[in-house]
Amino acid sequence: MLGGGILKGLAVTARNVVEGFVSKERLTTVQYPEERVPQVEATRDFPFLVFDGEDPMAGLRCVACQICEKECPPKCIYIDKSSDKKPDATGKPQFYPARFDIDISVCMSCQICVEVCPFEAIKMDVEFELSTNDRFDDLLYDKHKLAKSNEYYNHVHPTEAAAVDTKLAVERAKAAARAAAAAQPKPAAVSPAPESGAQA
Amino acid sequence: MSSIQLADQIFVLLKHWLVGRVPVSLQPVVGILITVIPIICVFPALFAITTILERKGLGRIQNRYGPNRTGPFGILQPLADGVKALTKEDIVPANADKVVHFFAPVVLVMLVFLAYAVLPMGRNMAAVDLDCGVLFFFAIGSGTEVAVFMAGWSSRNKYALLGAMRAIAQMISYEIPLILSAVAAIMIAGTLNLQQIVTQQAGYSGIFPHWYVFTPWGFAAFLLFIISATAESNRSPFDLPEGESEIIAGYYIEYSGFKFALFFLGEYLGMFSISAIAITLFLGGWAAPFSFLTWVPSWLWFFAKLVTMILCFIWVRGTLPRLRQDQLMNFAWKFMLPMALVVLTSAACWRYTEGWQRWAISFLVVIIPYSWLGHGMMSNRKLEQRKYRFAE
Amino acid sequence: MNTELLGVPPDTITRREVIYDQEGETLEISMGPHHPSTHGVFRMDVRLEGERIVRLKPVIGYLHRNHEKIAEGTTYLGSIPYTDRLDYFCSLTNNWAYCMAVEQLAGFEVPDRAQYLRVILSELTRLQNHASAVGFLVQDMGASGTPIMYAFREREKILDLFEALTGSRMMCNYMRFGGCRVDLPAGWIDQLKALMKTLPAFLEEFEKLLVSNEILMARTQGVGVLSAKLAVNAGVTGPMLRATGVNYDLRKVDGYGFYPRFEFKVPLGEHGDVYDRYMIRVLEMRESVKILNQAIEQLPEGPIIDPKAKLRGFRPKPGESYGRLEAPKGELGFYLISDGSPNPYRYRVRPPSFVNLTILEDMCLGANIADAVIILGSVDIVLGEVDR
Amino acid sequence: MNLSFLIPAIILLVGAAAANMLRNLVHCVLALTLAFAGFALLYFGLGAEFLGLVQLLVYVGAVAILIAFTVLLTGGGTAGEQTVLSPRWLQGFLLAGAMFLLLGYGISKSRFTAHAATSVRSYPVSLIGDALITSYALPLEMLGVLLTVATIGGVVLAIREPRQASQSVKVDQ
Repeated sequence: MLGGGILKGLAVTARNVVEGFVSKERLTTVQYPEERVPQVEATRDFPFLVFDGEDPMAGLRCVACQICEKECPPKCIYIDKSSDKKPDATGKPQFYPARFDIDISVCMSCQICVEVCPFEAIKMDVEFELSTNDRFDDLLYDKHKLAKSNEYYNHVHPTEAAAVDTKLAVERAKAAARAAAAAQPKPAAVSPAPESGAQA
Repeated sequence: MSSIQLADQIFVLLKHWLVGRVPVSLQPVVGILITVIPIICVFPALFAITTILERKGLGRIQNRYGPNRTGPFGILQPLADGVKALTKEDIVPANADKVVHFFAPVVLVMLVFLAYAVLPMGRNMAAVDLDCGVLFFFAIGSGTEVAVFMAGWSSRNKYALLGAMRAIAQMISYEIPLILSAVAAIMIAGTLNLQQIVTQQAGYSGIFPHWYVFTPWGFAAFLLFIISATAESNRSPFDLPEGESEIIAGYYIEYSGFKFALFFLGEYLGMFSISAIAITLFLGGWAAPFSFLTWVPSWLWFFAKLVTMILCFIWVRGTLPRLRQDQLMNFAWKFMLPMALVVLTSAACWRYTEGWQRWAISFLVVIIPYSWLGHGMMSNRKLEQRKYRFAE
Repeated sequence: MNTELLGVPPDTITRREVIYDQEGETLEISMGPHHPSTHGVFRMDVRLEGERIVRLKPVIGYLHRNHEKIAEGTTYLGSIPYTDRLDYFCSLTNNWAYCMAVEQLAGFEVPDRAQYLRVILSELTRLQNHASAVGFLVQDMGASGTPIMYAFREREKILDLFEALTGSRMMCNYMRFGGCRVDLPAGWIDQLKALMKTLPAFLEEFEKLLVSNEILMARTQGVGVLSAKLAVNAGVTGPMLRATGVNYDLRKVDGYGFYPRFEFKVPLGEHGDVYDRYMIRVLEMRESVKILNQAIEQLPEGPIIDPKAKLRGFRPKPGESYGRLEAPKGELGFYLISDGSPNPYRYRVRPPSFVNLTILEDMCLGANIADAVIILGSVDIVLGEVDR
Repeated sequence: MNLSFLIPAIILLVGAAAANMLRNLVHCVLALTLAFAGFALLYFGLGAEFLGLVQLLVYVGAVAILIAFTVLLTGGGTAGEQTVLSPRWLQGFLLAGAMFLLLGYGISKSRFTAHAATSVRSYPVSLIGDALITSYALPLEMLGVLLTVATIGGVVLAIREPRQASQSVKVDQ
């Protein structure tokens, strides 16, 4: 009979109104600034640079190999390689980024940079409240703003960071063993490597 | 006078008392002012409440909270909206007919307010106790079409013109079933005076009232009236004139700021007044729904019924998609009009029969044409739920 | 496409000749690009007689972003995030189609677990795309947002799953040539199982709300009729083609991925009108739930990416390939020519929305302006894919 | 001459004059609507509520809109400004003057005039209704038939062969 389907629809909406008051399943809204949904571990938005140890600039894992700069699909990473080498967290002398800028107004959060980085130096952040007053300068992040500690990385992506740490520890132990083996004949070159390796 | 009567008549007594305070020569003017000012305060306030109610209600229907940031639970939202509307830039298109463009919302709101003159909002509470109040209401209501035409034409916008055409065609078409279904009630009541129509329904059998909606013809007439009223006040599912997804905002697409707010106000006030007429004609006006509740002041009942009607409008709006222009017209002329005539016949049968027979006869007179027409409407266009075949 | 297989004579080209009315009696309006129901920045130049459409000219290109040319200058890996942004409702099927093309080029073997994951994700994508497409369609009819909010309520749950797995709700960037990027996090399958329990109830409710609604039937039945012949000739695919009654679903025809391992049916329409397109989507959602339930049961353990697959500095040998699959909106294809360099020599997308949109005028002529809106809605376009 | 006569009379006259003299046809229609409303107010002033309301319902609600649509559909709304005096203004004036004289003569000779001052009282609507379906039943029915015939005529005039919308698309192979 004409009107039956309409009544059925009205019943559905009425049910939704009533159940919205009792069931969280129906009324799924989260009142954002006061309430927040729990952080999902895999979430990503913009990249940051991981550093080991205390000093952000000294501990950067990035060696300015510029792979991410080349692979970045929207080309939003700008790296200037340093002309000199500085010891990294493991004490090995490495190049370091004299400039490492990411224009996050261009970045599309694809995490290709993370995948291609052979040094586990760049990772995805979860911080999303990034509004600023200046859409040019404030959205061009330099290496000081990008550098975040390994502890922070462990905090936001625990599972992934643990795997990375294990992998790095294994690699560093291997490197240390190789260095030690290589250092046997020439003990002069060894000095700081084992300690900082243990530190990391 | 008992306290119940005092509560019931408090506004009437207050008015008399206030009028009695002023010199005799000023009494007619003051009397008019005291009657008019509450109307133009209360109903816009109700409009403000309805906007928040509608947004909240739609939100709840859609599993959302609705506005809840301005003030506790968002109750100050209408205030914020009002301030926004007042402070917004008033944009008039360069090509618009400026005078007509300005007067369209003014005429609309003026006419809509005029219609409130005859509404009985409680026992002895009507601004004017007009002998042909129903007719007055419809006559004033038909004037709003002029305002809509003015708005649509003066904007010099194709969407506005389309919207105005739709609106006027729709309003003229649905006025006929609207008035015809009201005629059924008028015929039984035997008067065009709204106060008298209410008093005719204010009796009780046992605890149940004699409202017209509780008779077969009255129920059908009420439904027809409400459907037509929905169309007349351009509410969903008949909101084609402003059909947001098709012609964006229809005839008020080129209005902004306070003029837009006036249109909005006019639209809602129109909805209130037509709901009030529906209440008066079929739902016993200010009469209590049960005999043991007659101690509640009559004006409270009126507003309670009004708010209930508004909630129903919101509910329907939250559920139904919109009809198309030709379907709307078909529905008006091929279903609503014949049904209104059938209801008129049914009411006549009710008038001239007695006892259980009047129930049976008037019920059958309504239900048989309804099922026939309804079936015809569906099968005519082969509307059906389809069965689908599946490929492996 | 073998047209004889479809029971349609192999026609060549369809030409259209539209007789226009005299200019004086008609009203030309421009719907869009800033129109609430053109699903993005799409414009229809409509010529009306009264409210009847006598001419409709779709105007596209407002969202053109040079996708294909950019991809020709980007590495094979770097194009994957761009494919997310084609049809931003279904980033995972876009990923899959692109990866399928690259896998054909390079000859990678996708491990079993990755195949299952791809099927699961692609069916989830189909579910959320159809739910929101149907919701938008009813929204275009003016249902003040209720169906779309219900659809989005369920879609959010699927997007939550996407986020938990891929890190992003819409721009998933999950599949890689040779497999998938990361394995399932702990508890993901349980979450999916729980969702599969509640989803049928939602579909039921959605149908109750709308399917038997007289207004919806009146608005959609017999509106925007598309004949099977015209659909096949124009290259229309997906639910739109199946609504005309042509049994053509790449999941069955090509049997790509592990689809032949699953039991599901392909709903077919009869009239080819808006109601059929709407119902086909509703029914396909039920079939997707079926596939998902089977896939959850069968999901094997194992690696998720071909060990041969090399992402960085990937240079396939010269050649060409065409990877296609049944995206929620129709046949999505990626055509690649490699010249052995790290970038494709030619990169071409066959976007289903764009091809389905080409017959918009044929469906709209003679219809009411209000119908044009829902016919457009029933095509289910995403402008990111139309304009590329 | 009291206010309740003066105000409607001014509205009526201003509306009528504007309807004649405005240069945009749609403005003229709106002015005419105003004049119709003035008429209704005059009826109210005379105590003929029912007549006034019917005037509003029919003339303002329907006839004015009808004229407005006619103007729009025949392109009058966009035809640009018209001159105030038409080329045949003299004939118009003569015709109007003749009409005025005729009406004036008729009214002055009418026997109603003597009672006009005393007859200002409102009649209940039910009396009008009774009169309409008893003593004036036949004229009422005839009016109804006339309107029906007019409606059918209008439909016949307005109906067009439905243009073959679907055939305007030719699919060649």
